Amino acid sequence: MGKQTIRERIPAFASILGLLVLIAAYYIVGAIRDANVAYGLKAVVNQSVVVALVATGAVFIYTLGSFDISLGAATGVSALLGAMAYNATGSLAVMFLVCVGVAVAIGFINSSLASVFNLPIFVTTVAMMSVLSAFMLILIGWNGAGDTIKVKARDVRPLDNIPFKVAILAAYIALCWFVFTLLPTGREAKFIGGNPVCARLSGINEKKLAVIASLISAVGIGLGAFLTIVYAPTLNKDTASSIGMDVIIAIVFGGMPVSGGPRSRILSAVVGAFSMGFLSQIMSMLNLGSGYGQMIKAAIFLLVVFIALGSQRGKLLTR
Amino acid sequence: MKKRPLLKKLLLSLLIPCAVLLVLEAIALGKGVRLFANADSWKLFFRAVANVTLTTFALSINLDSGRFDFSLGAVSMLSATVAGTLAQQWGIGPWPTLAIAVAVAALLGLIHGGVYVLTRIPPIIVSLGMALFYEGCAFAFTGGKGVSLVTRTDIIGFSTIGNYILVTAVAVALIVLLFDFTRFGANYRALVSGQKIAVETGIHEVGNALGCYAVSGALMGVVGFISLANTGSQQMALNFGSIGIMFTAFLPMFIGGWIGRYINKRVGIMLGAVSMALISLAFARFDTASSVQSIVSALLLVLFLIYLNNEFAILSKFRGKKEAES
Amino acid sequence: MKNLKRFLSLALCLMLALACVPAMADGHVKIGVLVSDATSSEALAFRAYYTEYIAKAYGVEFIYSDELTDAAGEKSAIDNFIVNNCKAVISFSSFDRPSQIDQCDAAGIYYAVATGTLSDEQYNEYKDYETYVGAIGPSNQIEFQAGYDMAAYYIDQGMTKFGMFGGAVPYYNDMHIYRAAGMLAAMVEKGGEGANYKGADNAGAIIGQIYADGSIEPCTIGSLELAAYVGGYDFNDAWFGKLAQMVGTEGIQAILTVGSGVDVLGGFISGSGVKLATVDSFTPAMKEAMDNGILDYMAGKFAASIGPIFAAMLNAVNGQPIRDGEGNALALGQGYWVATSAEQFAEYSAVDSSMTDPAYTKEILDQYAAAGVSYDDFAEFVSKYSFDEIVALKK
Amino acid sequence: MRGMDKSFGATVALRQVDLDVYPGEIRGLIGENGSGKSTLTSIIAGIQKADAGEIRFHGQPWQPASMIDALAHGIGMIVQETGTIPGITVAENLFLGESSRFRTPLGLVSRHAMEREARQALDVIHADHIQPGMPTAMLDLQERKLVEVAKVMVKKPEILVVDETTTALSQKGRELLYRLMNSLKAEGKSVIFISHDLDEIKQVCDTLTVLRDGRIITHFTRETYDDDAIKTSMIGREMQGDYYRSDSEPSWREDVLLRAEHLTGSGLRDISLEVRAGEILGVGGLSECGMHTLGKALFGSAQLTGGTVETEGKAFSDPRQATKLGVGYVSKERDTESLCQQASIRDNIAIAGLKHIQHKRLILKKRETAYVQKQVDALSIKCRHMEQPVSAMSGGNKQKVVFGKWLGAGSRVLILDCPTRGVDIGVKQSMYQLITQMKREGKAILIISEEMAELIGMCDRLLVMKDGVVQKEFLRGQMNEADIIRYMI
Repeated sequence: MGKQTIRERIPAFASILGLLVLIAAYYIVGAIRDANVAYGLKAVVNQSVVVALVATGAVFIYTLGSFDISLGAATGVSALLGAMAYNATGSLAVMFLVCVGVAVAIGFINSSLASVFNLPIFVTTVAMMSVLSAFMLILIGWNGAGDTIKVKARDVRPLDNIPFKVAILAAYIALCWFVFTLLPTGREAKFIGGNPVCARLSGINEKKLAVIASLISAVGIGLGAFLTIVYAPTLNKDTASSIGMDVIIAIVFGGMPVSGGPRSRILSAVVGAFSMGFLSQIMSMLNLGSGYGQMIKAAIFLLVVFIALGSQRGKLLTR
Repeated sequence: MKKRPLLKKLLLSLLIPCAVLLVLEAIALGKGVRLFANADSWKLFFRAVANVTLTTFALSINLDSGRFDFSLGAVSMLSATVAGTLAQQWGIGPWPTLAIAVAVAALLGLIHGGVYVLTRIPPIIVSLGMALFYEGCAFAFTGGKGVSLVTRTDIIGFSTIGNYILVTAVAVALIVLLFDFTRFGANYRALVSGQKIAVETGIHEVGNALGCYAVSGALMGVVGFISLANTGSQQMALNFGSIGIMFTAFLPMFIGGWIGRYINKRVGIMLGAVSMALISLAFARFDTASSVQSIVSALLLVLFLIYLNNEFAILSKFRGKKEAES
Repeated sequence: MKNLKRFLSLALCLMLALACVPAMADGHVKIGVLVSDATSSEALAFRAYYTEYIAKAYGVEFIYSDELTDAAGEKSAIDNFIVNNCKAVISFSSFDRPSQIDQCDAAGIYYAVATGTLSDEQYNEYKDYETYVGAIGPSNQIEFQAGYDMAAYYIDQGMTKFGMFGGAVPYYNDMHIYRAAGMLAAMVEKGGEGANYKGADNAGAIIGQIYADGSIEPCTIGSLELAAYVGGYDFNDAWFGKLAQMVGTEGIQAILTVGSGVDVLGGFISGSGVKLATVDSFTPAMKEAMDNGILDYMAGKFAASIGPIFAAMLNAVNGQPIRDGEGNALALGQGYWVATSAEQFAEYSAVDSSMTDPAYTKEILDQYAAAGVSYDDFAEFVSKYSFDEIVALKK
Repeated sequence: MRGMDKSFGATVALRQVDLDVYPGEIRGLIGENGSGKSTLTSIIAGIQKADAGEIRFHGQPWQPASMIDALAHGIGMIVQETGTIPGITVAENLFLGESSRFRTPLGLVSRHAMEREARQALDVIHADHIQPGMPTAMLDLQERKLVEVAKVMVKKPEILVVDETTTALSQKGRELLYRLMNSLKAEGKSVIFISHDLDEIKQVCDTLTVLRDGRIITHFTRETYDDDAIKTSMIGREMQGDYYRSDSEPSWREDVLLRAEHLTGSGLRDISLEVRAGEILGVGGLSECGMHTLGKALFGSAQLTGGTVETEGKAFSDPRQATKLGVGYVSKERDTESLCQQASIRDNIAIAGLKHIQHKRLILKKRETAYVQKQVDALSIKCRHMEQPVSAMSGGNKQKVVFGKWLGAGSRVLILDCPTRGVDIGVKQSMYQLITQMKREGKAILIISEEMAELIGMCDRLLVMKDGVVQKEFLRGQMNEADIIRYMI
C-alpha cells in the first residue's frame, strides 16, 4: 500500500503556511515602521492566548458540525463570577475553580438542553448568548461597584507572565490533542461531523459526544476566563464579548472547515488565533483609520480562507 | 399533508399570533396598562411588523438554501448610510431615498453573492468577511460620523402607520409572487431541496444564488431606510456590531415555518413577525428592562424550538392521554 | 502545486500592499490614543482635531486604538502602542485607568487622561509617577453640574413635566450617572418643600440610588414631574417604541438627555413641540438640529478642549514636564460650552469646526508647550475654557 | 459517438469510446461499477461534457448545454439516483427548469396551466394515482421514479436513456417501464438501458454493449447472449468458483443469535423472527413491503411502538447497544448511511472497532493501521493507501469498506440490507463468497434484498413480506421464484 503524496498533504499545511506569511509580513512592516518587533511577539502571545484556549476547546464543538456563538458570553460570565468569588474569598485557587466550574455548568446546560430536547445547537447558543449577556449586566448590578467588577491588579500580577500563560495553553492543547487523537472521542466526533446518520448507525452515541464536546470546550472557556482576569483584572459588561466571533474567525483562519467532520484538527485553533494576532499587529502598525483598517482586515481574512481552503470547486455551490 | 378545510387552516395559522395577543392582553390587564394605548403604540407595532417581516425574509431566503448570512445588519447599515448621505446632499424626498437604499442594498447583496460564487468559500464565512467589510465601508464613507437627517421632516415623515403597512404589504406580495409564481422562484425552490438534481437538469444555480443575495439585500435596504426615517439618524458599528439584527429573525422564521404548513410559508413568516411585533410592543408598554427582554426572548425561542423538535412526542403523549380518557 | 502558487501570490500581494506604506521612519514622535468610542460626533471631532490639525502643526503621528470595550482591550492597545514605539499615550478610555498608568509606567512612556479625571484615591497613588502627565477634563462634579444646569435651565423657565434619556446609566457608566443625578438634583432642589427622588434629597443619596437601581424611575418630585425615562442603547423595536412613547407622553415639556439626544430622539421630536436638551458636540448635524428647533439646549465639549493635555504631553516628552511645587502631575477640570440658541451655536461651531483656526491654535498652545511653564500658569490657561475667554485669548 | 474521452482528475472514466445506437433498438449497456456506463450516458444526456470526442445525433453534432436542452432536442434520461426534488410539487418536478413555458402575459408562472399539463403527462404513463399538485416528498420512491419517467416521456424523446432505474421499481413499475420502452421501439425510437441485473438486461435488450475500464470491450446481440461470456468480458477474466453458495440444503447451528418479537410500528405489523448462528436468513418482498424498515428495526434504529429485539439473551433498543452486543448493520443507502464520504478508508473501517484498537484505553496509530490493514487485505479493497477518502471509490469497493467496518468490529450478527446493490458482478461474487465464509464461521446473517436470485442463491431460510407482515417462510431447496412472487404481490 502506498503513502500519501505531498500534494495530498498540502491542505493540512496551508494554514501554517498562511501563518508564516503573516509572520514574515509582520517583520517587514515592523522594519518599515520602525517598530519594537520583539515586544510585539509578547503582545501577540498575550492577546491571542485567550482566543487560542477558547477556540481549541471549540474545535470539539465545530468538529461535530455544530456551532456555538455563546462562547464569548460564557467566558464573560465565568470571568465575572470568578472575580466575584476571588473578592469574596481572596483565593486564586477558588477563582480558578469558579471560572472553570461556571463554564462547565454553562456548557452542561447548553448541551443537555440541546440533547434532551433535540434542539439545533446553533440556535440554542443564540438564545444562550442573549441570556448570558443579560446575566452579565445583572451580575454587575449585584456586585454594586459601578460599571465594573475588579480584582486587585497586584494580586494577579504574579501570574500575568508569558511562561505561565503558554504553559496553561500548552497543557490544555495537550489535553485536547490527547482526547482528540488518542481516545475514541475524537474519531467519533469527526465521524459525526462527517455523516451523523452513519455515525449513529455505527453505534456512536451522538448525545454523549455532544455533552463531552461541550464540557471539554467549557474547560477551555474556564481557562480563558481565568486568564482574562489575570490579563486585565477589571471586568465589565463587554468583557470577552468579542471572543465568540474571534473564535469562529480563528478556527477558519486555522484551515478547519466550519462544517467540521474528518478534516478537523486541534491545532487549527492555535494556528488561527496566532494568525489573527499577527494580523492585528500588522494592522495596528499600518495605522489606517478604523473604517479602512477593517475593510483591509476583512479582505485579508477572505483571501487567506480562500487560499487555505484550497481548490475544492465543485459543480455545486458550497453550502 | 392531509387535506384540511380552508377554515381550519386559517384558524391554525392565526393560532400563534392570536394566542400571543391574548396572553399579552391578559398581562396588560393585570398591570393596568393598555397594549394599544395610542397612535404611537400602533406605529411601533406596524414598524416592528415591517422590520421583522423583511429581516426574516432576508434571512430565510438564503438560510433555506443552507447559506447563513451574518452580513444582513451591515448591508442595512451601509445602504441606509449611502442613501441618507445622498438624500442630504441632493435634498431628495423619502421615496427616492428609499429607492436608492434598496438599489444600493441589492447591489451590496449582489457583491456579497459574487464573492461567494467566485471564491466558493462556505457562505457563513463569506458573510462574516462581508459583514466586517461593509461595516468598514460605512465607517469610511462617512468618516465615522454616520448620517443625521433629524431636520429632514419629509424623510422622518415617512414613518407613518400607512407607509409601514404599505411597505410590508408590497414586500410580502412581491416576495410571494417572486418565490411562488415566477421562473426564478420555481428554480429557487427546486434548488433549495434538490440542489444536485436541479443543477444537473440545467438550472443555473449561480444566477439564482446571486438573485437571492440581491433580493435579500434589497429587503435589508428597506429595513435600513425604515430605521433611518424612524430616528433620522444612522449610527455606525464596527467589529461585528451590526450582526445583532439577525438574531431577531430566528423566532419568526421558526414560527413562519410552522404556520407555513397550513398556508403559504411567506405569509406564515409575516404572521410570525406579527407575533414578535406584539411582544416588542408589550416590552415597550410594560417598560421592560432590556436584560429582562433578552432573557424572555431567548426563553420563547428555546421553548418554541423545544415544541417544534419534539412535536411528535408531545402530540402523541397528548393524544395518548385523550384516547385513554375516552 | 497549485496551493504553493497561491501562497506565493498572496505573499506577493502583501508585499505590494506594504510597498504602498509610506516609509515613516523619520523619527517623529508617535502618540497612542486609547478610545472606547470611535463613532460619536464628539469622539470624531476630537479625533479630527488631533489627526488633522495637531498632527500637521506639530509633526507628530497619532495612532488610534480600535473602539475598546473592556480593560483587556485597553491593555492590548497599549501593548500595540509600545510595539509601535509610541512615546506617549493619551487616554479617552476609562475601563481600568490604574492599570493603564502602571502599564505605561513599566514601559517608560508618558500617559495622560484626556477626558474625565482620576478619583482622589487614584490621583494620590499616581501623582508622583514620572510618566503620569496628568488629567484634564470634566470631573464627575463637572458632569453632575452639566446635568444640573440643563434641568435648572428649564425649571427656571417654569416647566414642570420632563422626560429623561439615561444613555449608559443601566450599564453603570459614571459619566452618565452623574449627569442624570445632576438633573434629578436640580428637580429636587427646585421642586419645592420636601421634594425628593425616591426618598433621596441630596446629591450623594441620589447618586447612590441610581447606582443601586441601575435605572431611574419616573415619579413626581415635589411640584415637578419626571414623566418618563428610557435608558440603554438597545436599538431594537421595543426601545425605539419606548423613546417614541416618551416623546408622546401627554403634556411633556422637555426631554433631558445625558447624551446622543439628537441621534436617538431627533426623529421623534421633530414636529412634536417638545424641547430637547443634550450633551454633545458642535458638529454640523447638531447645528442643523438647533437651527430647525429640534435641539433646544446643548452642552458640548469643544473639539480643541483636548489641546492643553497635548501641550502638557509634549512638554513631558521634551523633558520639561509641568508639575506642581511637590512634583505632582496635573489634575485640572474643564467644563462645557452651553448653547441655548441657534445664534450662539453658530458662533461656537464656527470656531469649533475650523481646521485652520480652531479654538486652541498652535500659536496659543505653543505658549504653554514650552520650557519653564509653571503649574499655575498652565492651570490658569486651562481654567479659561469658556467661549468668550478663548476668543479673548486668541486676540 | 466517436473517440469519447473523459477524466475526473487523475481518474480516467472513458477512453476512446465509440458507440452507435440505431433507431428501433433497445441497447443494453453493462459493465462493472466504474466501467464508465454512467459517465457515457450522462454525457449523452447533457449532464456533463466530454473532454474530447464527438457525438452525432441524426448526423448533426450533438452538444447539449444541459439535461433540459438535451431533452428538448430528443434525448432524455432517467437517472440512477433520485431524480426528483422532494420540496416541490409533482408538476414542478415534471417541468423543472422550464417553468417559463407557463408564463402568463404578466410574466408570472401559471400553476394551473402547469398542473393541467402535468396531469396529461402522468396519464401518458398511466400513473393515474399521482396528483400533480402534491408535494413530491409525499410520494414513495417508486412513485417518484414514475414522475421522472413521465418527465422524460412527455417530451417524446427519440432516444431514452434508462440508468439502473429498475432497482427502485417494483415488478409492476418495471413492467410499466418495459412497456414504454417497447412502445418507443415500435415507433422506431431507441432506448439505452443500463442495469446490473443480467437476467433483466437479457430479457429487455436487443443488443448489449460491455464496457470495462472506460473502454468498449465487445457487443452481443440477442442471439449471442451467453451468461459466462458476458460475465467474463465484464470482469476481464474467467469467473472462478461458485457464484452463490454451492450447497443446496438449509443448515444452521443451535444457538439463536438474534431474536425479535412482535415488532410493530413504522409500517411493521407484529413481526417476530429469529436468526441462528451459521444461518443466512433472507427477507424478500416488494421495495415498500417494510423489509427495509425491518432491517433498521432489528438494529434498534427504527421508531417502533412495540416489540423487542435481543441478541444472545440481551435486549437492545438503539444502534449503540446493538453495536456493543456485536450486531452490525449494512444499510441499503450505502453512501448516505453506511459511510462518511469525506473520511478516509482508515477512519471508516476503524470507527466501529475503536474498542478493539484501544490499548490501555488509547488509540495508537500503529495498532489502528494494523487493524485496518487486516480488513483491507482480507477483503482485497482496492486503494492506493488507507488515507484515501472513500468518496472517490467505486460502489463495490465502498461496500467492502462497510463490510470491513463490521467484520473488524467482530460482529456476530450481520443485518445486510441490499448488500450488493449497485455492486458489479466481480465484486458481487466475492461478497457472496465472503457471506458464505461468515456463515461457516458461525455468524448469523440476515439478508434483505430485492433481487430474487440472490435470495434464492444464498439463504437457508427466506421470509417473504408484504404490507409489513411476514407472509410465508421458505426453506432452502424449496424456494422457487414463481411461488415467492405469489406471496410478495
